[in-house]
Amino acid sequence: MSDLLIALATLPLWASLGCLLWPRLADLLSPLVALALVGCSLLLLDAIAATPVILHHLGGWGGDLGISLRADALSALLLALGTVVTLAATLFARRYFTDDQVRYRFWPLWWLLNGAINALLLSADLFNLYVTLELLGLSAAALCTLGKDKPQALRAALRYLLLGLIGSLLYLTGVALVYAEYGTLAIPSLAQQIQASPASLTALLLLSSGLLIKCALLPLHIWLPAAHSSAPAPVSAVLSALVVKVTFYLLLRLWFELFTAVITPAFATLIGTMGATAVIWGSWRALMSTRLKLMAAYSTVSQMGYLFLFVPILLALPDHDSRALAFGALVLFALNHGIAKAALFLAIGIIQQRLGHDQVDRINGVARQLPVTLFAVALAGSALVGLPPSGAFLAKWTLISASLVTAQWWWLLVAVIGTLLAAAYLVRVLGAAFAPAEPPPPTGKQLLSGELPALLLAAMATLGLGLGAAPIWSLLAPTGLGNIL
Amino acid sequence: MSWMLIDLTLCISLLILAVAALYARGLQQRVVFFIAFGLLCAIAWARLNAPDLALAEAAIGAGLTGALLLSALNDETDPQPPLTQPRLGRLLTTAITALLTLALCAAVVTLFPLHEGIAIQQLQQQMPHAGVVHPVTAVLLNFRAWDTLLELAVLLCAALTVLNLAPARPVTAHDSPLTGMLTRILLPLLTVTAGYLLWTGAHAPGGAFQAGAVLAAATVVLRLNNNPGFTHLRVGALRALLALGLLLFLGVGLLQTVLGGAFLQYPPSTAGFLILLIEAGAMLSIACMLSLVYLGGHLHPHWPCHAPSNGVDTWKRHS
Amino acid sequence: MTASFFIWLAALLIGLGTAVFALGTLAIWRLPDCYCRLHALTKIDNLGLGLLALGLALLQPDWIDGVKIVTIWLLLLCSSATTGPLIAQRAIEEQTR
Amino acid sequence: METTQLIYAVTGALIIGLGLSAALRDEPLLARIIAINIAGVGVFLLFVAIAYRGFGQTADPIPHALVLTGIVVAVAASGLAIAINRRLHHDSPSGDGPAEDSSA
Repeated sequence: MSDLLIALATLPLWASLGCLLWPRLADLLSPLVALALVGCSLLLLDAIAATPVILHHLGGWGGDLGISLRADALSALLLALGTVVTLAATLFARRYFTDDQVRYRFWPLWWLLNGAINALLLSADLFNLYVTLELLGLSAAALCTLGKDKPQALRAALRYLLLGLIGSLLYLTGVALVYAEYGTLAIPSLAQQIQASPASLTALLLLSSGLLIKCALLPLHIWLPAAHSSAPAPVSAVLSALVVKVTFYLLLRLWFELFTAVITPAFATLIGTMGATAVIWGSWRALMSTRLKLMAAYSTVSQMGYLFLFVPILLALPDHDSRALAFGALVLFALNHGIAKAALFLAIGIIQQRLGHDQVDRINGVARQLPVTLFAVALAGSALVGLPPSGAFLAKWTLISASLVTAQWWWLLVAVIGTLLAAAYLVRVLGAAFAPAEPPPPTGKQLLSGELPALLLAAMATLGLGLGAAPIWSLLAPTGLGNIL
Repeated sequence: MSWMLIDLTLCISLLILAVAALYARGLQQRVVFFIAFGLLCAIAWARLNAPDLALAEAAIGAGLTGALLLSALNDETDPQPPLTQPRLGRLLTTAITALLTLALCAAVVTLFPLHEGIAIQQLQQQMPHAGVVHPVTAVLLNFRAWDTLLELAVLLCAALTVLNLAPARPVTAHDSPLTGMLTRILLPLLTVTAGYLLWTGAHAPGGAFQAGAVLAAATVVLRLNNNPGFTHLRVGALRALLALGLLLFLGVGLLQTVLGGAFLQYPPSTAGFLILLIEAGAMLSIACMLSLVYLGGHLHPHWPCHAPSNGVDTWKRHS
Repeated sequence: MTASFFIWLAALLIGLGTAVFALGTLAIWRLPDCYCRLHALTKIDNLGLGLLALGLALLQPDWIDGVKIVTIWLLLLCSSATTGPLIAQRAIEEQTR
Repeated sequence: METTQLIYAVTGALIIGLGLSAALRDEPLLARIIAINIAGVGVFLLFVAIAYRGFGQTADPIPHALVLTGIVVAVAASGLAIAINRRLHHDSPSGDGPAEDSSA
């Protein structure tokens, strides 16, 4: 079973080296590796259902000296999300980069980014997480520089890189404090030791603020729209669907596994308030934005905000069962957003290539040219808004009922306003696309097989997650998340 | 008492140099102050019994980063955009940073005295099985080898992007007899030093990163003297050189896994040899990557591949 | 007898070296232009460091460490002999431009 | 020993603060890279101070290894940032305005 962990952590690195050494084989190699990774993650889910926590001590040292890889239900689910999205984006990228040289440059960096995501989700060591965060930030910025609109993309990548570096510095400072106070970096061992103390509190603040920058929670989101909207489409998909999400995953681990003794309701309310502002402000900006990709990027800001709404509610819920329910909803929401947003970005990528632009007011009638893609946009959009069959519907429903149970009715208001705004920006796009106007002449290449990944992802978000919600809950129930559940 | 005097002097000079490097008027002055800051820091670390870090900071932190910044000065010659941050925002960020710093200082004061951690106790028990005698190398390449492996991936990512993006740094060649002589003295010395650092890492301060940095310095010296260096390397060879370190590391890591052990576990009898092997590969890759980071990319018009490009993004079109 | 003589000699050399360093730093600060400062700088490099190195070499219990220290000084002589003229050359270029 | 640790650790904390506040100002890129690097050195100093075990005593090697990793990562990041900046200046030497829609 620990072979699965090794495979998930190292296979992307092997793939990166393979793509670097034999560029011409990369187009063939990448889908195979992506497929293998999906297989591994599904097997891992299966294994997790039997044994809730799988540990692998790298180098055979274990304990507090070495580094361990660890998978539990939460990380296994996110790994599954990551590998599925990566597979779709990999298939898409083969068609998307028409220039050979650009594609040869793309693949090694792509697999490094993927390796960083997997390594982060599997790591059980605070400093190792810092290295994975740096690999994540650097490879993400490196991939952003491959964007078509050069100066724009480069500027966005630079800003992304610098803010990411500041975030990792804050994180590293927190790690130094934790090591000084507790003498170890291993998360399982720290989870049993951390007590409320001045150093722990400061460490929590530093770690959280560093990760919040990377997570793009308002008002630390300034880098996200530019970076996510100017990157190549498959990269945007992974950035929005996975990269911000894995930093959020790390925050969950910190708050609910490591620093449970330190975290206070006031802190949680502050986080929740920031999340609420992000929900409304992000949706508003998405509604106002003139470009499709920018709209999708701002939508990410707002959807990330929802995830933070869960934090004060989770902390306030009285008993184990209701917490487990709310936590399952949180994970479901994250998975739903990941898949739907990836589908949306891929679909927008197709529209952009077909029309040569992604201006919202000039896409009239594009549905007649790209019916499959626009269907994917509609499906993904309904999953993002949270229409009934989708996972987001269940998640929002749980959020609302939990907020009423804990007498924090104001979160309900935020969720409703955010949903209405989301519906508004979606209707705006779909209305324009399905409008009966004469379509502009096509400028890009035809991409028939390129449309499939987006469609499949979108269908998965709307139908698959909604129907598969029950297994996710039951998978999460036994371990939940460390100390709080 | 006298040591405390030295400590205080060092720390105050460090703070002064940091302020100078951050707030001096011209960028050029700031870079020079930054280099001085790094070198002083190396002294402070030597004082704190961290010779490995002193070496690394002098070679990589102050040396290579300093050289990188100095050569980047030319990029920044055009007028800078005016301050776009609103006043309130600036005030707010300053206030938050000040608060955070205050909290950090307070927390640091409460930390001491430290008690011996669990990790260090386990380290002392396991040292005999590490395969090398020098504890820092043991931690880097055995106990926490996964960190080091990922760190090589970080370097690879930076080097690839540099190759993808930037034009080669315009090198002002110095063909004067003076620099020629210096090169003739320095090159063999640097190469020997790199080899020595690599070898000695097993039982004394040194190791792949310091050795790689020294080797990178040799490449830079070569390039400054108008020597072609990397341009004569074939593209395939360059790719292989970049991949070598990570490839060896991953391969050796899998050795024991096949036999049912853990990933990155070394057989106890050959641990020392395997670590040296990994370090040798890593040194070459590190030297290649670091010198690429300094020299800039596109030394090869055909990076990453010799295929005839349909040229949307090739650098050549711009120039 | 000889041991204490060496210690005194080393102290003298180190003191002299430090004095050269202090004077040189003052000179870099006070002197008007690049060439004069360069002059001061090379004095620090060669004379100041040489005196310090010799003094420290005398203090080493193992003779090989002393040799190492003196080697450092020799290497620095080489590099300062190269960089000094280069900086001066650059300064001349900038003036004539 | 504790006083020494304390002196260096507090210096490290102060340097982190100085570097961070400078890194968050709107400045030329090179200045921000310098600031981030200086803040990084501050963190490393904190680590090394924690690792110190007194005069003549072997220091804790674990933080040393961490810092060594950190130094290499820092130079990689600086090199990457400078490379992007270089290409940016080459592509659009004059157009230096802030990116469209970058600030919200």
